[in-house]
Amino acid sequence: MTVLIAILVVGLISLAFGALLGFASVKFKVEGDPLAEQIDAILPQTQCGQCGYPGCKPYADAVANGEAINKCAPGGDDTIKKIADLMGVEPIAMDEAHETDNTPKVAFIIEEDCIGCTKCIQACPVDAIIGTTKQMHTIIADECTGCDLCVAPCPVDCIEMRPIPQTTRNWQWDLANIPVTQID
Amino acid sequence: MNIPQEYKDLTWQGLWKNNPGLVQLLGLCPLLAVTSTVVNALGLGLATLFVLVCSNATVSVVQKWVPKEVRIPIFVLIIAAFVTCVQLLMNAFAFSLYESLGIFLPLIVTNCAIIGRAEAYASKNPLKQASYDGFIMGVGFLLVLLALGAIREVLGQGTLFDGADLLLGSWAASLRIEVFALDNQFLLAILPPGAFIAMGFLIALKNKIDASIAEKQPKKAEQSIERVRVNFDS
Amino acid sequence: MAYWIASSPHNHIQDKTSALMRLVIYATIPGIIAQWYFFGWGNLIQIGLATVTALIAEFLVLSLREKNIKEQLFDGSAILTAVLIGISIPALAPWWVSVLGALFAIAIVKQLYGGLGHNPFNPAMAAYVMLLISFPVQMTLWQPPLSLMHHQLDFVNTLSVIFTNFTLDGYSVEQLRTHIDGFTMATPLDTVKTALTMGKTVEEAMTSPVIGEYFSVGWQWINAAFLLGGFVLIYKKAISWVTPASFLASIFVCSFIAFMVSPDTNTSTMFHWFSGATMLGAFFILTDPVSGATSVKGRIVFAALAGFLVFIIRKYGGYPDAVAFAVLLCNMAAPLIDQFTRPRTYGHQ
Amino acid sequence: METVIERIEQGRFWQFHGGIHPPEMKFLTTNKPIRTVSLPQRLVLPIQQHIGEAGELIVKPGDYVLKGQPLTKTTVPLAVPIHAPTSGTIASIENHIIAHPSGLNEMSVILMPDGEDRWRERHIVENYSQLDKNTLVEKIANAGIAGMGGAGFPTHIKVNTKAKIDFLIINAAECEPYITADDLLMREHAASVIEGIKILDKILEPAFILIGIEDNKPEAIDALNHEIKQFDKIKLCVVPTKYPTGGEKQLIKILTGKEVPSGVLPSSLGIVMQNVGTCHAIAEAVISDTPLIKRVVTVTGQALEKPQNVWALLGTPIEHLLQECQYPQQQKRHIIMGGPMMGFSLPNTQVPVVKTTNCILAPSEKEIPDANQEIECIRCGQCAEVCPAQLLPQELQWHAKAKDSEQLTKLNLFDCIECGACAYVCPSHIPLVHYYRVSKAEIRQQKLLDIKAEKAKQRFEARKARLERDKKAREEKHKKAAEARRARMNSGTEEANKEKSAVAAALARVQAKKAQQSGVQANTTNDDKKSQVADAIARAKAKKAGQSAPNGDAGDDKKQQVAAAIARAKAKKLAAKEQANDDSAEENINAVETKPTSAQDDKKARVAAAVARAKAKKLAAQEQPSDVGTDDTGKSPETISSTAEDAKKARIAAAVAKAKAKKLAANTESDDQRTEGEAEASTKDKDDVMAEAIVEPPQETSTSTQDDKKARIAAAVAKAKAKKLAANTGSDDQRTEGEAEASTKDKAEVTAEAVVEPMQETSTSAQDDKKARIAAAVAKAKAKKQAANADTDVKQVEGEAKASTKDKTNVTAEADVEAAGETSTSAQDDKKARIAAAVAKAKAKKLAEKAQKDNQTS
Amino acid sequence: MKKAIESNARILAVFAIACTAVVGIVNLLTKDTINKQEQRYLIKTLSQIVDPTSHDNDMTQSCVIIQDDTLGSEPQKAYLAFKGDTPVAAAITTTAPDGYSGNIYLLVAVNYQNQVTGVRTLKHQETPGLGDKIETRKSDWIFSFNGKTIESDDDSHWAVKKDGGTFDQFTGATITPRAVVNATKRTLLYFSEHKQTLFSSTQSCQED
Repeated sequence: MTVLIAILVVGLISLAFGALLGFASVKFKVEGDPLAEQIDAILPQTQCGQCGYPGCKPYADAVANGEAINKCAPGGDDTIKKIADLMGVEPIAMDEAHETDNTPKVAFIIEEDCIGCTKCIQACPVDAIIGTTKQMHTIIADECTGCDLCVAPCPVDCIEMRPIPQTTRNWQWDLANIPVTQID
Repeated sequence: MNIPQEYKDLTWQGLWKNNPGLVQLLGLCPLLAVTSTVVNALGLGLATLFVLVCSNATVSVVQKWVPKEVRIPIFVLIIAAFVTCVQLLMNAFAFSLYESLGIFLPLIVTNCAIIGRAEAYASKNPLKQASYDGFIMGVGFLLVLLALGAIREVLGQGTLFDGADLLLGSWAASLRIEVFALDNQFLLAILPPGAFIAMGFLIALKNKIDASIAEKQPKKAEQSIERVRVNFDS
Repeated sequence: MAYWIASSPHNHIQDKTSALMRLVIYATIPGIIAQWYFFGWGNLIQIGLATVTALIAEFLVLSLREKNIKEQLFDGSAILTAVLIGISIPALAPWWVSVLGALFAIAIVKQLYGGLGHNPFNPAMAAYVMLLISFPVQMTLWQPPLSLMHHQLDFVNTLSVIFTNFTLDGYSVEQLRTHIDGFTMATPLDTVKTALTMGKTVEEAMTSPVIGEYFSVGWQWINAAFLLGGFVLIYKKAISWVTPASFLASIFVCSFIAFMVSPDTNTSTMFHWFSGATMLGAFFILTDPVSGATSVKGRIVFAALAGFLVFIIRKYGGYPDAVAFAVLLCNMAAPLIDQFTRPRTYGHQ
Repeated sequence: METVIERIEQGRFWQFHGGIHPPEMKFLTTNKPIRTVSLPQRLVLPIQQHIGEAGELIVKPGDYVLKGQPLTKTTVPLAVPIHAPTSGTIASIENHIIAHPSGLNEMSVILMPDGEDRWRERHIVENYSQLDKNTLVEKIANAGIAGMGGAGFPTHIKVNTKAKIDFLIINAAECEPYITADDLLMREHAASVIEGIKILDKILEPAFILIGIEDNKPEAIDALNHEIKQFDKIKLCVVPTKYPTGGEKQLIKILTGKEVPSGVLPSSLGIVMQNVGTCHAIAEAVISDTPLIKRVVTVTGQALEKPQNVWALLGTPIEHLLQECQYPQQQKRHIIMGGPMMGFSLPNTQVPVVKTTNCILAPSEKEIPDANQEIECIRCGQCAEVCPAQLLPQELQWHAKAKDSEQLTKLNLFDCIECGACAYVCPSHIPLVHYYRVSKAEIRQQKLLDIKAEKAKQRFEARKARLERDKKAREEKHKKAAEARRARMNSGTEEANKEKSAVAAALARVQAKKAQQSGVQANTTNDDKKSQVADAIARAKAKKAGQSAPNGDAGDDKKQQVAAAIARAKAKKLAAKEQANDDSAEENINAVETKPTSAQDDKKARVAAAVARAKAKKLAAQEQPSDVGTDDTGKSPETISSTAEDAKKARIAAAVAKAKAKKLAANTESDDQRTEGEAEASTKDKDDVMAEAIVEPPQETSTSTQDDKKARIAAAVAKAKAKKLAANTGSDDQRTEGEAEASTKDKAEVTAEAVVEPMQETSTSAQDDKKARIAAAVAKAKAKKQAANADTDVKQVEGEAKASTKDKTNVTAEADVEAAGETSTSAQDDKKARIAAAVAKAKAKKLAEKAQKDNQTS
Repeated sequence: MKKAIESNARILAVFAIACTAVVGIVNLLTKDTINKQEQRYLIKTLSQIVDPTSHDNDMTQSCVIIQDDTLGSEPQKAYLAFKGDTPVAAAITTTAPDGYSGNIYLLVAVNYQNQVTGVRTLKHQETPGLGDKIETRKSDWIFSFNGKTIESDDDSHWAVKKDGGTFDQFTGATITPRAVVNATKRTLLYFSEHKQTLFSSTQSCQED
């Protein structure tokens, strides 16, 4: 008898809670993926495609869905650490297939070599190259993310990635690397 | 012997790489509470192992009919049912064991290791693999419990398998090993703080071993990656 | 010719952390002398054992961690920890108690948390608590002051007790502690606590021989000696006066209120101040900068909380003294206290 | 406000939190008057010596300037001009190390004094009180005055505030140890300082003027007291000595009890602060029309034999001042610009004195010993006790080490004034301030990067949207076009039928290609188009055959061309192979030369040229440039450009010439004899080229831009290949030499051809352009492959390089041949060309693989 | 939405009912065995502290519920032993509320002459290694009660040695033995006062 009552009670309770869960699943359905947005905010937005995804947002989506977090070469270990913090996982080392050299660079067009083919313009993910067919192209250095996607398409190899020069304004107090004059 | 790779992987995962005790850190509550002696650890470990196998198998069987929204309550129901059955059966047929493990048994219901496996593995895999996963995870958990129990028992009381007769019958009384005679018990080892400290050392040891294994492994050959163009050629 | 590049400021006071540590060690000397006077050679031997163990442990862990051993081994912090452990444990405790304590303090409490400056708990007190809960028997075996003992202990006999549990004449610690009338003597705090649990009044409890004329034979003077050492530290600006003042004031307030409410079941403030490890805690333990709060306001709160806890635990807890527990609990609260007692930055509301 | 004055009159002041009492060490220099130093041999004037923007240069090297003459002009409000400190000649304008902790170089004017010290014309103002505010501000601005206390904020901005000013505070605290520059200035020029204050009074009209001075300068206090006797408005506030009383915020707190809110200028509280040095400079500027060209600098430290305050011209190298004060030559030099608390060490004594330089400190090693080893923080909290900004230095330090910029900002890192008090007292010797500086720089940088990332994201999104739109539009258009065509084809006209057949043909072609891939030969089709495919196959085979013996038996015109190309290619290959044997190489080259001249097809020639050039570059990469070559390079372009009529062509020719010159230069070695010989050879070549370049223009018929482009593309292709090869080649010297010679010759012809081609081209259709690009793409693709294959084993590499060169030559030749040979300009042709190219490519790959295999087996 | 609610509710209910049913069935199947086991255990314990030869009834059957504050706040059970109709002894459960970590549950057997025949710890959470010496498994300290009687409420012998009594405290732990001694003492006092009513009581503690 007690067993039957127990079964009945548990059955009814679960009926009620099942209904509640069903209701909640419809009512509070989360649209979109806020996690992906947060990851996207961490990524450096170079849109370089080195992660194997066409742009930072797609990679963010992929990470939110379980892709490895160590594929953002421009972001480097810093970005990995931040994503790991966000996702609550252990930070892992940069994927070996990705270059880890993430010194900030900016593209530079050697103008005398440029033939005006517009290939780099098509490659640039952030429209940081101006120029038109048969005209020499120029990089808007401020907009350039240093993704180096324009380097490969150039038929005349006139695009170089140049490290951003150090000035007193962006100097990072690296006392160890001051050029000290050795007199003798 | 031709064991499919899948089972090898599962074994490796359960026993070492993804050990529920040392890596997933699931079910710490019973793990730390009952491991004051090897025998206690063995008892709880076996009970957990049994429940884990049963619940994994059941969850795997019913996975098709379980909708996403109510999966957790259903898993909990299944596990709770198994635990209660185990408790009742133990009470009926292994009373002395029930006496010494009784209060820990209900803890298994809330042992996250079990619901964790149900959710992470059993609910997505076929019966055979799920059962095996439950078994091997249970064994992994049991081993950690035993290790912890052994450390604490030796440090705390200087013995091993003390009280084995309660669990295994009177013949087991002869299993008791007096490692060294202590005038005074080292209470810290027996008390829960000792469990935490010992657990910490176990985890550290595992990480150390992993690190040295990783060091020994030759570096993977550098592979180049295909860059994806952010182009929309079409 | 080489140019030397450094970041400003270029000049610097010539103080060093190790010098600070050494000063604190020196300041414990009056207290140690008092202990020696009342309890014999036991604590000196314990300090020696703990120091040797601490240095060995520090050396081993530092070399495992591949740290600069030369710099860090003798920075004084390990020795200070060992001295504090040696002072705290009962004079006649077996040798392995202080060895285990020092080992635990250095290897686990200090180095496993990252070494000097990173340990959230005071190593000496954490070790003391570990010993207390692991070996309650040994850790509560305080002998009565020498003047009350009817077996005199010289250095060799003390060594013998510590290493073999028996004097050369075959007396055990238990026998040494037994009063002529057959009562085992404990510390004054323990005595009073036992008396109170038996339903006696404080007045009655105070008749025990270990209490003596005022608060407690020996202990009052040991505390006074630590107080003296504390004043030296304050004078030398090695510690801030805020912490001990707040701690003692807090004990005063709690015990005074309790005493006012029920003088029969509560001991006086002076008893609280001058028995147990109160002064040692106030000037040498709570002022440990690593595990304490940092800002002035934070230190006041930190020490006041410790004082309150000492009173509560002494009154309601299972162990007679409470300084170690109070310190550990406050260590835990220190980051939180720091969080809420941040000073207002110049130019901010 | 009354209460403030009352308190001050009673001599009671407020206090700021913390502070320290480092040894003052001012006795080294306080007892000696300010000395004027001799004129240095040169002056280095960084064009920016203040916070803000640099002015615009208005002098150029070689100019003669008078003393006080401005060297830059201001175009934006935050710019401050600089002036010539003495008369002399501008030697150069170059990057020179500046007075900055980084030791980086920035644009500076180097002035060589003539020793005459001739002033420009000056307008002495007797009575400045008649001048209006704006004139005064303008005078200050033109005199180039920027805050002389250390920060260097442009003074004219500071005094030109709109806010109502209650207090003008004159900062005479000079709290840093060692420094006595302001002290001495006040003692010796108290009147001038007070004049400056009065000018400021006129501009700002404050309610009160407070002079904050520390009580360790009794003589200066006396001197000022003497001067201000009759001015009630000026209050001399003698405050207790404590570091950093001289900090702007700290002094404001001491004198007025007010705290400047974080991130706000004091003027919002009705307070303006000026340094005494600045006051003196203002007086000089307004009254005697003397711009800021010199300042008092304390040169001190126990390493010096004669520490003293000096009047130093701006731009004087520190070396000069140290010599004047007798700095002994010692092994280890520690020289600090500024005081010991906030100054920075100099990596070099060529650093010039600038407007903010108040002290040069050369301590002995005993005085300021090497920093102790940093040990772990024990949270003693002493740093927090001395922090004048009431920060928590130890917590900041942890977060700085952990690079937790969020926490750092939350703990108000940016309120840190970097006074160094915390690091001064730290018993663990942690360089706290350094950690903060690094963190501050990083956070600032990160903020910029964040902004940039946000912008990049927006631009990326915008671009994506645009491309999406374009794609849709294009699809729409295609759909419409397809519909239209279908309608047309179904209309049954003759044209429609033709179109249908064309489509059928295309399909057939595709099939043919497939068949070909599986090994089936399809050589007997009637279809015109299919025959072309067959041709391609035949050609491919011919090529294979050609590897054993050249053949010219194909009747087809096109095939002939192909054969020619093959022959050429082989010739080159041989040339490359038998580098040591000059004769044979020459022979081959001659053989090649004869054909292109008669062929109508220029493109082939171009390709050949490209190949040749490529090789040349490769070689170039191996060699070191020499002087002779460089000279040549310099000359040749000039000559050409002066003679050529057509600007564009001339440019091309010039480029070619330059390239060659460079190459040659690269080829030459230090061995003199050989260098000479080569130089001659190259000169000859160049002559040829020039001749051609000059001759051609008249013959030109087409001036379309396409031609230009094609040439460029060809060049690009060549370059690409060159790079590839460069990667493959080893460093064997002997071989290199031989190759160098051979390639030089090749180049000569080739470039000639390249230049000739564009002119002769008749087709101006866009298709050609495309084809060329395709060819280029093909070449590039292969280049990459080869590069990937390249091994470190030099020998194998050599073999491969040769093989691949062969293949490539063939292939590209074909691709180009086809394209060029085509007469029809219809779209179909274009397609065919592409298919052919694809076929060729496929084969090339096979060959390449084979070559590789061969190499490996061998 | 309605569909989601319905299906989820149905599925959850089905599982719940199934699981409960399984548990219920197991419960039914094991119920008797469990009872038997517990009974056997009880008898075993009782026989240790009350000489089985001294009585001829089934003690587990003659059980009464008693409620007294001196025995603890919850109702306690008393198992009575009779030889024929003569009351021989009683085993009373009692709670020592002042253990070191929580309640200590004891079973105290007293014969009709107010003499303790045995004490056993039923359940406790005392510190392992210190307070757990009240278990027979760890120490025979608990046997020191055997044969003890009490004279009056203020009998000074009924205390641990530290408090001046006759019972050993374990070294290092005073609280646990003190609690056990006091609880036993209270039970003894209760028994001596109430034994008449106790043995005449008919209130049974059998559930049905």
